[in-house]
Amino acid sequence: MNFDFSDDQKFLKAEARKFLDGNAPASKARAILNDKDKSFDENLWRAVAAQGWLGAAIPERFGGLGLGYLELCVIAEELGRAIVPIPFASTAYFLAELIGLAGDEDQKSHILPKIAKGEMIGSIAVAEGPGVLSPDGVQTFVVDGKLNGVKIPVTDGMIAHTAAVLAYENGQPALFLVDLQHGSVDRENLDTLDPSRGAAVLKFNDSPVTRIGKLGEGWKLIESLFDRAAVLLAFEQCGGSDRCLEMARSYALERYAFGRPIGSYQAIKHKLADMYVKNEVARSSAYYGAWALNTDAPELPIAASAARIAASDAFWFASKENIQTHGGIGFTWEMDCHLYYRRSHQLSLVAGAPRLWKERLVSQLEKRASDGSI
Amino acid sequence: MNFDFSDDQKFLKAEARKFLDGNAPASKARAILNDKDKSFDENLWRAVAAQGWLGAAIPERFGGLGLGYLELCVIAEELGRAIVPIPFASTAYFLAELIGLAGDEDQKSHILPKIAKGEMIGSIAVAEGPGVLSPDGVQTFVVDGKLNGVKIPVTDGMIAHTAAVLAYENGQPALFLVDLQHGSVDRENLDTLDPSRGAAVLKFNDSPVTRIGKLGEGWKLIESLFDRAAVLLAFEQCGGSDRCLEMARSYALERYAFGRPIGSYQAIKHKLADMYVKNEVARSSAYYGAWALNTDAPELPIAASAARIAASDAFWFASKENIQTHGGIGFTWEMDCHLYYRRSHQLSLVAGAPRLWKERLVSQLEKRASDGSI
Amino acid sequence: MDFNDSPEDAEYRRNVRAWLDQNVPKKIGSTEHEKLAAAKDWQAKKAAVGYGCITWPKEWGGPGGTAIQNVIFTEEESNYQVPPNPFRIGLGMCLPTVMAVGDEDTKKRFVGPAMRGEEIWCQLFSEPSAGSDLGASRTRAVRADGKSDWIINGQKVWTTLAQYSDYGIVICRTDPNVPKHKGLTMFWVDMKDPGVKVTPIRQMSGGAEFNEVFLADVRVKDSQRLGAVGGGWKVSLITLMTERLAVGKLSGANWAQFLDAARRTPGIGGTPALKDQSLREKLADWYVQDEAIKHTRNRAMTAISKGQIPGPENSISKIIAATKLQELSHAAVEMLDQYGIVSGPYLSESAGQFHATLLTAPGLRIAGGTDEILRNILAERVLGLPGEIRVDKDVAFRDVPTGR
Amino acid sequence: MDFNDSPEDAEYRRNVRAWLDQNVPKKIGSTEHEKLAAAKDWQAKKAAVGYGCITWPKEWGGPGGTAIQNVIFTEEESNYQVPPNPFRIGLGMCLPTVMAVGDEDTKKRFVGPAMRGEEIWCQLFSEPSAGSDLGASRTRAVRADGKSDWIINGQKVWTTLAQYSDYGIVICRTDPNVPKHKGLTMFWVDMKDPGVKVTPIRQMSGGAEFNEVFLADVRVKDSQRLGAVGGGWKVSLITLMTERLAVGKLSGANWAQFLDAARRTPGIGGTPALKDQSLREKLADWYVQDEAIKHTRNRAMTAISKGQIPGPENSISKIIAATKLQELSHAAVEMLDQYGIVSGPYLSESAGQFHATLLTAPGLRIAGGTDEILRNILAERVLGLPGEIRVDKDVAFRDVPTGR
Repeated sequence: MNFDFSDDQKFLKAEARKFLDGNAPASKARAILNDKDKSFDENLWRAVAAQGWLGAAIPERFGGLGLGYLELCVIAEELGRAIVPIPFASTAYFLAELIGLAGDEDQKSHILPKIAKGEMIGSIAVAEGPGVLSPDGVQTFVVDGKLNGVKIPVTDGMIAHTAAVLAYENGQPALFLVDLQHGSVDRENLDTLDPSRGAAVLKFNDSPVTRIGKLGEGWKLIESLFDRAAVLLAFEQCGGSDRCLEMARSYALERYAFGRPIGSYQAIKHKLADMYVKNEVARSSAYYGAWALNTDAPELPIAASAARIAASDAFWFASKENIQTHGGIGFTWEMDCHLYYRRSHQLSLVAGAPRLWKERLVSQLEKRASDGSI
Repeated sequence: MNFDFSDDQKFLKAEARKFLDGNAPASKARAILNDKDKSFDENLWRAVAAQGWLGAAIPERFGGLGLGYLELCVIAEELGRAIVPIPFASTAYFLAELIGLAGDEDQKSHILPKIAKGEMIGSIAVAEGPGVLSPDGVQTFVVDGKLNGVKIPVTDGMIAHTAAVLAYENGQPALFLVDLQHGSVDRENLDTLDPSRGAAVLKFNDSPVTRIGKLGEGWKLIESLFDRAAVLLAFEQCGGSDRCLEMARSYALERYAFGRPIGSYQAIKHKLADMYVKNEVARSSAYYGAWALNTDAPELPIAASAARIAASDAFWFASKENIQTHGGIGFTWEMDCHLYYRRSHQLSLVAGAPRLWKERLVSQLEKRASDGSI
Repeated sequence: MDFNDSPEDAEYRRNVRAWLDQNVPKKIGSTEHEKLAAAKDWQAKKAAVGYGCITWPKEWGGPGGTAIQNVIFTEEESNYQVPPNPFRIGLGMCLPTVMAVGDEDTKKRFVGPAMRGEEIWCQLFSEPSAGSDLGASRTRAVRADGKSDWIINGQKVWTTLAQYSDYGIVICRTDPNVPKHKGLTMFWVDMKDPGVKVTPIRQMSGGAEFNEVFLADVRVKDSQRLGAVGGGWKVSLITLMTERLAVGKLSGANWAQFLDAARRTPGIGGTPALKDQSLREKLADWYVQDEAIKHTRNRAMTAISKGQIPGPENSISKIIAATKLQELSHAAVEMLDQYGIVSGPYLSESAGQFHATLLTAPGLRIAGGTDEILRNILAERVLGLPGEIRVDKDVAFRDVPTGR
Repeated sequence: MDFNDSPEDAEYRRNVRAWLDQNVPKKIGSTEHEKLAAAKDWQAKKAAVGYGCITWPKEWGGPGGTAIQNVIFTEEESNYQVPPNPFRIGLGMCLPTVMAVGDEDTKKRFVGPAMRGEEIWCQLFSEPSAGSDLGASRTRAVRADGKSDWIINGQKVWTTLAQYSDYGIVICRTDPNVPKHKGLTMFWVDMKDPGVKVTPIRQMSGGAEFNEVFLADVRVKDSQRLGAVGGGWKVSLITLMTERLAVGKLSGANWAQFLDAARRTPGIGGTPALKDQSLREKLADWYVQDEAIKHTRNRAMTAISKGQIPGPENSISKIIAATKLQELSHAAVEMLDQYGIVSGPYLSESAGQFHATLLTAPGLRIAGGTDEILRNILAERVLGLPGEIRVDKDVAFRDVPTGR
């Protein structure tokens, strides 16, 4: 029994932190927030790509480092801690994972090396407006290899080279690859709650596509893909919420009221203890998700759901109570607190809201209960 | 604008408290709890009846005091504070209210004077087992004036003289009066979570009945009746949760840890502040319910729902955190804390669980939203 | 228990309504300048007929009305589109303080113009290192050499309306060698003094309703002192006490907007989100809280109308409302699912309100007393639990430990 | 990251399993007396082959096994019906303390018999006015006139297993004239001494797992002292430290039982309650919490197996689990609607468990460290936030303010 990362993985994590401490302070996210015209930090993106992290879980024969998912998880945690303003998740957790999961040899050898080198930014286009997308709600169609429809919002849609799009062909759902630089694709920038992570409306007008995976298996594929992404996102969320606790703790020790540190008052002590408990719940759940992802265990859907639920809850709590701990200065634009508050929403929504994952989890538990396997 | 009780009503409340402080200490409820053979305190019941409180809202021509609902509300609050082990609610809030609401002249003149004098204990028999009773679930039928079926649980069913029973006649729901002393009625004692308030299983075998109100209006009548009872029960709950706060406060001032009162630690201060806030939310909601009940306002269903939701939440919170504030001694049998913890469940379940009332409230709000009246 | 007006109050309401119908300004203007001018005109008009400061005594030019009359006027006025109100801090807090401790000349000079909307006031209390702990104010006032004048230096923060204000009341440390509460003194300052610099504070929501105010060698006469030297703490308690009288309502998205949005948003399984029992239960809770705040205020008004002083109602309401606004807006954004990240013009008006509330709610839990301070107030003042152990009470202010 | 046993651990597990198959007792008995005898036999049998105290060093008759081997044995043993375990306090806390501070004679006399299940121990720490605040113990030990013996008088409370115990370790005040933590001394006492009286405490649930222990003129030799005179506080920290090693799991109704009950209980509108999205969300939360506790324990075991000392995992788990048990059982009872008031034989087995949990959960939030104390521990020991301001540290114990 060994429920921990290896020393090599911990070393990679420490190196990643060192690199990001130097190259990705919160001011990078703030700069994107302040600049209406930018939705990511291109220099940081290149620097991160140069570390090879995008290819951490991509096999060596496709130009990756071929390390594995546990390595990608520790990197994700550090990226989340630094709330990097780059399209890492869209590219590595979504597009690369999708290709690895269901792409054919041709798609793999075409796309994965580019991703590993940082030459291709990916994105995933599923949503078509407010609320939960149901099979009946999809209004994006492929006929004769041409895609028509509107996807909104598409995270990183303004800067991505390639999108994977959920659409119907012959009345059956599937995922399709689209070159977003093709003239048939209209992109419009969307303002976002977390402006350090941009998004777009994508309009497809007879855009040429190629299918990934089998026709009819689009929903199943999205679910498998989202399970995998959920684990990786959970590590980003853990990194973010741990950072919030650190910020709150430092401030509580430095800030005095009535002649003593505010961290000496139980209202603050217990608030931070609650943060710590939630963060540990998130961490333990994420670890189990990492194990399931790495071993391709049948427990993955349940483990991924639990990881996502716990991590979303922890980051929301930590980001809002971090502001509260800071008092007046906490809700000013100049402090970093709100960057994390915004990012906590970005991460908890980008792969579907936690309440959908609770539903997914309980459906699975119900199934297991009917099987008598609990 | 006058959103308060009158001086007369406050005087009545003060008198009720004085009476109950002398005649109904918590030891009365404890004695019933400790005595398997008793499910109410008969002496206390007679003493309360002698005060005339059972008839507070019964018109004078039927032997009541004819005071009104605001007076009954202040009495209810004091009864709840003293967690009296008597069938006051079943008799005054349910049976008397039902007769007043839908009884014919004959029923009124037969039953109300007996209730006002304390000669008749009433009960209401709706539930037929675990979970929410739906129209399809009712398995109690009246044919040719004879009732057959089983009701479980019926609060005060062992000691009541008369029950109002929800049953179907000719495929239509209605409420029926049954003499529980009739030989055709089998009663079996039920153990309860709050043994200071007893209950029974009632089995009806061709038991003779008379109908209250119109055939087909049973559900509507139950809803109106429960709205009225909900307001009165909310006052009992307010009384109980205020008492829990008082107990917690006294203990927090008297009990020392690490050389100072535990009430000087923010963990306890803020817990008690939260209790206070919830209790005030419950009180304000109950007052509005009292106004709606007293003026027979169309807002009653909404006001009653809000009162019941707020009061149930407050009493549950206050009763559990009162135990927590007491620490080790709080969960011993000898302390009164658990009497309130038990009673909080009895009161929040006896007229249907709070989650049903939330549903009822939102249905009403939806209706008003469709009407454009919000 | 009765929600109707008494006959006298009903008549008052009729008069108010008739007057408003006749007198509400047709034009408010669009620029900040125009709006300010319209606000001043409106206040002057109200003051002329006794609606300016309804509860103020006749002695000071008020009509000496009741708290209920004030509520009635506010209720009726809220049915009209009227100019913004930049006088609330001055009339609600600063001038009552001036009336309580100012000398006759000061009162004569300032009360009338403020009531008539001719001069705007702000309150210079909070500082970067004195937020919840107002008694730790560090802004210094020292005697000018050999004169009775004072020179003020320091920085204030979270000052509402400072950019429009003509005058402000400012709490200063005049003696750092005595315990903190004993070395404070209150003054009024001219906000147009060249030593006063006002800078807006940008909040996380993007808005900037508050200001930093820098005071550099601001010279004031000793006659600008409000209360005794070293008596500033007591004076500030008067100011803060009057704050409790103000009927505050936090603004933000409400349950009705949530219900409306839930009806139109697809939920789990494609049916409207409003079918979701979890959201329905939350809606019920929010409705109950909103109504309870309203009824709690009605109970307070009843008490005030019977001559009682206001209790902790505002603290209760603020604790409930601020948290509720944060939870409601968070749930609403989550209800939009992936679309919840979208901001700006692609959002419906209601979704836009949820986003705005999500970003203002953190401030609401802090400004005007944090959740934690308010719980302490309820625990100590209402429940009578012991105060915090104070390490800063009996030492000279200069020796009190400080962080940043 | 790997959930499988190492080859060595896998072999250990095989051996354990084979041994258990052969040796688990066929009969446990039904009376308390029979069960106790069966428990003693079982412990003796385990001790004889090195499964009695797996991690104890060879020096003291243990096999010197690893923490993981201990977990493996516990896991495997839990698959069998074995006698109850009245040794956990003695072997988990008392004897480790004896081994740490006792003299050679004491260790030789007691360690072996305890390990072999021949003698049962309890821990006499808490007192009516010293619960969370163990350092405030008032049970007095004074020197017998002119002798080196001690006479103990006082009352202990919340003593688990006292009624079965042969010996106990007791913390006493030997000097009330020095600050509280400096005047305590630890002893062992013979629980069969005529001055020791054990009375069960009835809990709100009806159960009585704890006792009050009255000590009246209990005479002990100075050789029964554990550690220095005045060193009792330090010794108690050793005892409590070993407690943190114990793998504790709070018992009560769980999410799977809730799911099962929700499937069979009519909900709003007559469909099964399990269709209710609000209950589904709660179920998801409870499942996540339960699993997180399990995984947190696995992380701790991994750390221990790498030679690290256990961290705050038990505090985290207890805070989550106790609150969850209370909320889950409350929700389950509410799900039954009016039927939720029913107790006793009319309840299904699962509903009975919910009721039982509802009545034991309040105690779980208190016993073994209240929610509030555990949060303080996490805040201070893990996060390094300041300790509470102590008014009782530098004064003589007799002068520390007390309430009831």
